[in-house]
Amino acid sequence: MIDKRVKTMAEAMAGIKDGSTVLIGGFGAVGQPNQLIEGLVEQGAKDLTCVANNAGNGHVGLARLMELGRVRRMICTFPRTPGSVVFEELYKAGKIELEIVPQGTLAERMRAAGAGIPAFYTPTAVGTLLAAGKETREINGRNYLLEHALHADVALVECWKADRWGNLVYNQSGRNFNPVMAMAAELTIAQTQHMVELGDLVPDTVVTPGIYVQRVMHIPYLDKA
Amino acid sequence: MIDKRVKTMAEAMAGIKDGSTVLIGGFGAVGQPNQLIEGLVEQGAKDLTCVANNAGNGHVGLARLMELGRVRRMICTFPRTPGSVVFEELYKAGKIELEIVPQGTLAERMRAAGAGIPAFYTPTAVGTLLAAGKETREINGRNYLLEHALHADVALVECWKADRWGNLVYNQSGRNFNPVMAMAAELTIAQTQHMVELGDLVPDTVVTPGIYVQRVMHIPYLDKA
Amino acid sequence: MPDTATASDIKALGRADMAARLARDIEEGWVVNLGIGMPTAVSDYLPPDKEIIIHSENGIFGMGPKPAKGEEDFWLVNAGKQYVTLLPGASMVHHADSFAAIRGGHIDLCVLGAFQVAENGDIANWATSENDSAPAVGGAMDLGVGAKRLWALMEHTTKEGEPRLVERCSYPLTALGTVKRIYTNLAVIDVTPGGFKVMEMVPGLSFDDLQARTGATLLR
Amino acid sequence: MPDTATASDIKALGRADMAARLARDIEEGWVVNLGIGMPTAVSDYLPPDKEIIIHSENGIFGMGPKPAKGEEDFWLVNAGKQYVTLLPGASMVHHADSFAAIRGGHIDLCVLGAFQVAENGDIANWATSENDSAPAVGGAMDLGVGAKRLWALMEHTTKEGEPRLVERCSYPLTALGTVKRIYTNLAVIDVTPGGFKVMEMVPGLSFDDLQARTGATLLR
Repeated sequence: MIDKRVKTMAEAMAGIKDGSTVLIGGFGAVGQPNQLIEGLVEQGAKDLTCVANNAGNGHVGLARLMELGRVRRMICTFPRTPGSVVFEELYKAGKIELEIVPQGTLAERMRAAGAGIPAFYTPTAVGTLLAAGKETREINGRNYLLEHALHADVALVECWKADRWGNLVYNQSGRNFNPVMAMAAELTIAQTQHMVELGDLVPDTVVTPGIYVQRVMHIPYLDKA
Repeated sequence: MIDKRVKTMAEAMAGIKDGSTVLIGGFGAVGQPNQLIEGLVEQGAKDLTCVANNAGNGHVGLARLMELGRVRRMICTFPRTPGSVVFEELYKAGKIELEIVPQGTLAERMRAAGAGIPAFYTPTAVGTLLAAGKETREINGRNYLLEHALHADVALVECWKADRWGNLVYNQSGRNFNPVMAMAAELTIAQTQHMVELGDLVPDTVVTPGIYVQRVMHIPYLDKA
Repeated sequence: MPDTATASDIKALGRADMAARLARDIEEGWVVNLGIGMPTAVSDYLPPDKEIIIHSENGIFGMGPKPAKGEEDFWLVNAGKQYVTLLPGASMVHHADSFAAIRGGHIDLCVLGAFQVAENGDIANWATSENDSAPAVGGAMDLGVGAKRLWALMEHTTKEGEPRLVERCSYPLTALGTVKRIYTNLAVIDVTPGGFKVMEMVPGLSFDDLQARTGATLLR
Repeated sequence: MPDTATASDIKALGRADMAARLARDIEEGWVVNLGIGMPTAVSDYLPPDKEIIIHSENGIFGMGPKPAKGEEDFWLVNAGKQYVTLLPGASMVHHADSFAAIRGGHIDLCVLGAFQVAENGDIANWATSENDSAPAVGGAMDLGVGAKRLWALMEHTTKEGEPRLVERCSYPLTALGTVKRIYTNLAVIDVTPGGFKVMEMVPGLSFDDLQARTGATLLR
């Protein structure tokens, strides 16, 4: 029997190594795997490269992981939010590296990793500071940048419903980065609001096929912020 | 009011020009927009480049279009099926051009066109006859081919349900190439088994957002071959 | 910059009126992405008799009006992380597919805020200096190159009176040569091959007044 | 090729037994793509006590057994366009996402039929000559490079007795150096860095018999 369900956070986090690249789903608070991030804080892996749209908020979750000195490098699109105080301090102090990636390029680099595409061309960021060091190529009279697949060791994702094969569906805009992150990592760990029986999800409506998910943990929480 | 529904085949086919590149959905008979293809036969456009997984069957639909001398060039993955007699005769007689593309590369080239990616690298077909004339590049120690986006003027797609905004869902394996073809064409025309009211499709379950579809025609037919 | 009209003469638009002015030019059936900040307010002024499909970079097509107090759905936010609603006909995709729509030219109009727009259509809206610590780009560079039409919505000058419409941007660029029109608190200006062309001015403002507040030559 | 054993001595496997032999080596939890032709039959011999996820290139994960007569769903076919069923837990994606799974290394095992396999792992299975008129590649080249394990399932020789296991393929290649194991009607052979290694032979067949039917040196 294929059973990807795990019962404890220790099982969920087992084997995450120092130096890992960790993808963290969510756009703002929505679709963010908060409990799994706390689990990673507990688990202890350090020297991490974390990939997320934002750079943490307040002093919990990703911000806490940074505050503990466990994040060597952030790859994100929008590190400056009102709550990103921990990141900004560490960054000013030179204690954390930052790679800013345009949002569409970030999403596509992860999809490419999942899809066996090592590199692709994009018009985004041509002629800007973020093109520095990147190869430019003219195709049909327009300039493009070469961007590379972004592979990861671990993805932490949040979903609405999951089954024991790891099939996932998301709720509304909770989908965001989660499906592409699930494709791009060797080890994808999902926290799900609802655990359902195998066969309860309609095949036509599954968003992330279970082949992309290694572990699922049932973590219901209040659906209000 | 946004209303992409058309009532007649003439409206559905209006404006398709000679010399167009036409994408035709379906994998075998499933998800193939048979009535729209017949509509194109009636409509009269010629000198077409047609893109489909197979190269027509019997003497109807795509095969009929070829038989009438209206297809200059086929782009497909698997032209040799027991029923592809028209194509094989034309091809042997040098009356039709053929571009064979590996199936995954074909699908990805259309997704790339829809996604604003002009070109990407793939490991598929490296070192084979189908790599002839294509740029090869080593990335992280492995060889890849450069493949270009495949844009089209028209896509003919088949779906299960549609609404007046052009949102589409597919039935089972009828999905196949249809969603990527809808993304890759300037003019996407869908035939739908069921026309539903706006709001009847659950937003989380829409597969092709209406932004990719210009015309929808309600064409119910028997759901058995 | 010289100031050739007194502030009291000029009926400069407030932020709400700027958003409303831009909203009037959005056509039925367009797929529209509204950037964070001032552009988001445009959705409050869409003509109720037209169907317009508002896209949010986090994967929503077909956003509706703000939810009523107490009716917020935690799982439904826009690019600015504000609660939104869905219209009948809405659909949801993941982030890579959302930006496929943007980069692939399937968005009819994108409205971005800007620090500066140049007369060649360059836009600078993400960083105020090359030495900016941790600048935040979000989806601006993708939107800047991908939409069929890019309109900028911004104050005509900085608080200090420095022009934001310039010959060449001094701030780091977001996208090159893609802005088609600019809506400011003072005017509507098209970016043409010849440069900035004034389409509309607020009451009380003369062409010379506007020129004096602008860092590049204006065309009538 | 010399023939050192009489046909009656050798208990060569029939096509069904070949499929069944291969099926025994598929592990629980694997995501498996079965090529068109002989490999498709492997699904009839999967161990009923193991959960195995069968993928079809047209976008299905989790295919089940053949439908009963009269129970066919027109909308549900596999890569060979045969009617199939879905298991509980099945899911459906479009063609680009299906091949993303293939090329991206998310398929644990792919089984392909082949004209020839070379001792360096090259496989030729799509065209019999460079001048083939309209050869049909389908998804074979993607499957050939993308799956974590590629196994070939084929007769050990052609009908004319020509070996299909060779030093170098003479037919146009499908993929380079990716075959890991070959199941034939006579043997199970691993493709190792040193060449073809015999893992198993049918009863009545000696190593020398097998070598005589093989176009490259076999390792014990």
